[in-house]
Amino acid sequence: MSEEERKAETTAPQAPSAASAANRAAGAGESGAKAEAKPAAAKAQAAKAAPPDPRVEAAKAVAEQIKQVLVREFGEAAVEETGVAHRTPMVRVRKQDWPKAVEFLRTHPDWKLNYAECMAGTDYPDYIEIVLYVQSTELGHFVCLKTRTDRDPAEVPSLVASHPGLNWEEREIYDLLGVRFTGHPDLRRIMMWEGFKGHPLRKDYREWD
Amino acid sequence: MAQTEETLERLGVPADKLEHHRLRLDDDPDVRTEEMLLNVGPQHPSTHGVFRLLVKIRGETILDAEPVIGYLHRGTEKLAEDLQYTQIIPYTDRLDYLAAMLNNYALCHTVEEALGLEIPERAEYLRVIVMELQRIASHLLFIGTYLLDLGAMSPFLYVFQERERIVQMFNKICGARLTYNYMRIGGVKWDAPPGWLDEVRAFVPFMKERIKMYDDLITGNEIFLNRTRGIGQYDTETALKYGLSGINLRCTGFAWDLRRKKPYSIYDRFEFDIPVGTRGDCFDRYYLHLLEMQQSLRIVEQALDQIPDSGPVLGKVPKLIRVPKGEYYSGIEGARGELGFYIVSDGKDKPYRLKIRKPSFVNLQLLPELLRGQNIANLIAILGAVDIVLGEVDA
Amino acid sequence: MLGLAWTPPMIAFLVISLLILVCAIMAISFRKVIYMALAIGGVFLGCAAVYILLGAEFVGAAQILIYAGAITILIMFAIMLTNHEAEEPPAAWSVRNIAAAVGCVLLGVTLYAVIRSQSWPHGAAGADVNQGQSNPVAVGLALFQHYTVPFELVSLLLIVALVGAVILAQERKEDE
Amino acid sequence: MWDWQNASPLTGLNFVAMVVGAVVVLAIGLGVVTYTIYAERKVIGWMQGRIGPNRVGPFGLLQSIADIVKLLIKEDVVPERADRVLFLLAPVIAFIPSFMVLAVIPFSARHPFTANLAVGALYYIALSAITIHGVMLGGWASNNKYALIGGMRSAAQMLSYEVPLGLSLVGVILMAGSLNLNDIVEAQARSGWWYIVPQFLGFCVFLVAATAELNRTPFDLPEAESELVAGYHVEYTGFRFAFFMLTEYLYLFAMGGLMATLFLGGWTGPWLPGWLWFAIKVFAFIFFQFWLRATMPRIRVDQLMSFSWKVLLPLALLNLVVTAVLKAFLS
Repeated sequence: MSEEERKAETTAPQAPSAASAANRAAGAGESGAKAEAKPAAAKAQAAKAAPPDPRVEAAKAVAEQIKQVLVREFGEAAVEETGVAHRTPMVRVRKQDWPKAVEFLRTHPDWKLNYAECMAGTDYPDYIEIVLYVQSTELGHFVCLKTRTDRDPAEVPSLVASHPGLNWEEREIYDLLGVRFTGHPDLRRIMMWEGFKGHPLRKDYREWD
Repeated sequence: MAQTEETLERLGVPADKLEHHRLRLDDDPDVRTEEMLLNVGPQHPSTHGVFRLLVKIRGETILDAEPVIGYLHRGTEKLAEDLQYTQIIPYTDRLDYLAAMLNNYALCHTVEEALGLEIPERAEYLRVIVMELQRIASHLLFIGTYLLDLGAMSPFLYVFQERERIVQMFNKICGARLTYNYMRIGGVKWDAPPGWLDEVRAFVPFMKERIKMYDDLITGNEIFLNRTRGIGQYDTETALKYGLSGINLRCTGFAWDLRRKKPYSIYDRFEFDIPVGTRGDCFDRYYLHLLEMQQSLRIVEQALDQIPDSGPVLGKVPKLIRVPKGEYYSGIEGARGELGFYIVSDGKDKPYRLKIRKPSFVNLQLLPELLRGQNIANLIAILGAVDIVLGEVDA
Repeated sequence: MLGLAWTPPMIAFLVISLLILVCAIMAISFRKVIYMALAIGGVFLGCAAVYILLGAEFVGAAQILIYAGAITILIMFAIMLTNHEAEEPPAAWSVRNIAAAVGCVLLGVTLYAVIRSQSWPHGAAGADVNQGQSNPVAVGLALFQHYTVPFELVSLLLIVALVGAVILAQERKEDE
Repeated sequence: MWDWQNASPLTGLNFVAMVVGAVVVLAIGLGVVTYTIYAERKVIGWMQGRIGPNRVGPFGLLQSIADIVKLLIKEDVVPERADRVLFLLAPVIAFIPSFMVLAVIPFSARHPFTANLAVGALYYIALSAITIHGVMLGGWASNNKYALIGGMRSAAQMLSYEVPLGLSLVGVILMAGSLNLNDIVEAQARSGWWYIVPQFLGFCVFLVAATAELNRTPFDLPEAESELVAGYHVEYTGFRFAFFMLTEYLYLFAMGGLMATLFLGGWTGPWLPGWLWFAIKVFAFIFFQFWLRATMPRIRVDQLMSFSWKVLLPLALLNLVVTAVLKAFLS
């Protein structure tokens, strides 16, 4: 990645990224994407209204493709939202279909999202969101999958069956955010001690209650 | 060490709280087993920190194991929610305290990605140099402690000699020996002092010599081979399922290095190889550390040749960093695997949510699988080779 | 006094004998198995001391090596590796115990009578039973010159026992 | 000078002389142990590129003494759930034989404090087996799992290695025709070569088995600090702990003496006085042990056992057979 490109992009949230998997997925050559990114970013500086970043657009397209695949398998209601998380294709799946969808994408020959990189939970005012960044080591896709649950009771089906490596991540989310993962083989607190009250990463957690 | 349950009983912990542990002894009164629960840790010389491993053993064979963590939990993620982005950097130093530079960078990198910042050329090179030196220092310590775990005392003291040189160089560049707080969003805090780069240049051949020495001293040792060959073996599929990263993944022969697979910073300008193992056993994991140090030296050498002589080291960064609303994740190749930061921003100067993808934490999960059916002496060999840093596991 | 010659060896013998008896009584009266094993070790050591006192230091050293060392360790191993009640039930007077006690007393009386009725070779002090050779040499010569065939037979028997033990252990391992 | 060695040991003056001799040997033993520990720390420090003790006294010479004083004035802690009697007894059981074996080591040609025992070599092997009881009971009585495993390992290891150790001696005994350590030294002097040359195989077996018997690297499993924290003496403090350490280092010294006696011609050697030759040979052994400790990782417990039974024992037997056959043909 050359230096001039960096100079071209300073404000818009579209820093020169690593070879985004999304680009490859969309078939857009990396260099091509960059070449387009330059004038795009330059314009972005001139006029505040940022024209669409091609990489973001590509990611959106990928998200749409995933949605197609999932809808074909699980029905229209399974996918609640598609979009983009920064420059990563994002698909939000209905809670009930969450493990099935993840497992489906893990084995799907076109996607093979076999490597769970990061799982996180975030407490929003009205819901808790579980985010899973998955990578296909073979095909290079990098996708952000999401699901949502109510805050109370917070309950999401567990992914441990398809990704055993998420065992502790789910325990951590249970511990710190209070999301109960149904079907988890060993759902106990992991960071806090047994008998600890509350879930500290919730926004409404107060220590001295 | 009395049995856990007994201890808890004696301390007056009610019986229903004993649910705390998954492992329990077969308390069928008719079956007289020789099973016992052994607490390895939380204070144990080979757990590399405050880490407890509850193992169920029969004789010296491990039937099952349960890692118990959280003794070092400081709630970094929660703390970060009340800190401005620059203020978070010192906290990252304390995650994997053996590779603080890499942690610094991982956070800065994610924020820079989010902001789309321009990083000055010289800063990028300085970052790469300190990161690779840090990787060497961290790998050195792995080799030392691993050999110490296996009962060889000297390598542990040898590695500190080289590490000391690296730490001294870090001290010169940022004034700290362990928690550097060197990187800033948009560059690095200080330029290299005069003569510093020459010092690094002089270090490279010295380090190459020493790597050769370790290779001679350790790699061919019959006892060492006997204790690590074929121990703690797993295949690529298992590694991917468990989300392992770094050397724990590469030892299975799977060339997955984020510096190549998702190049960040200026790693695409350097020539280096991704050493991979062949069997996925403890020996491979040890040996990859040696090989990776060589590759890191190669990168340092190239960076020293390419680095511009002068220039700014901190880009144009607003005083108050506000990350645009959105979600950002980026991972880098840390010393122990993929070190990622996931940031949810609501457009303020503090993250709404910060999640750290901690390589040690993820890598440690495979441990019970590896330990089942092993001899208790292999426990240490396997645990040591997973290469955890408890500051990171517990965050 | 008491018809004994109060020479130092005799005093030593009496002290050692007393120790052996005390250890033996402790061995059967302790409630904890591990203490019993330790007391038996004491008995073995005492016997070794008696051998040495009699000038048979080779037998004494062998006694320490094999009985006080190896056998006692094996007993302790067996005790530590197996589950057992830490406390044995207290002894009670039952018909069986009384019968055993009577039997023991009778056995003691018989042994005493037999020993006393024998006429023991009363070698003068310093009698050269070894024909001028040191103890181990004499033992070796006796074993290989006069008792070659019995010695070899015993060796064979022991090897058969060893092989048998190995086979038994092997079979049990396969069962598991 | 009375010939007290051949006199009856239980007459008045000789008894006093024996007590005095024992005290002197104990003092020598303690002195040697003190400075063996100091030397170990210095030598390993040097091998590892650091300084070693240098604060207490000139060159840190008083370091070990300071450590001993510290250990002696420490509180004697007995764990609450330990078997009190055995816990207190175990260091004693371990220590006494380690001191007793020194009785037969011939320190020099004129050996006023060495028992001229006809079964010296056997005596050594027999008594060192008693120490295992102390180690094992100490581990068991601590009521600590690490200590128990350490004690068990220790006992298993010492028992297994006693067999090849004993067999490796037999070759030497066959050549010398005596179990008496003094006779063995003299036989070497007469034959004109140290037994390390004709008994080289036996020497190798002895060296490995002795290292294992001493629980030193790479066979230091009983006290593997990275696995068992410190093995059988993990619960011991103060002077009871010191007793275990003392036992270990006394055996190191005694084993060095045994090796020097059996394989390196004991006190014999040109020019220098006998005791100095003996000291040099013993220290060579001790230095070798330090060297091993600075170099080797630890062997695994199952490998340790199979090594004893499958490698050392056959080698020792081979050595025995070859020696016997050669002796039969040559004489």
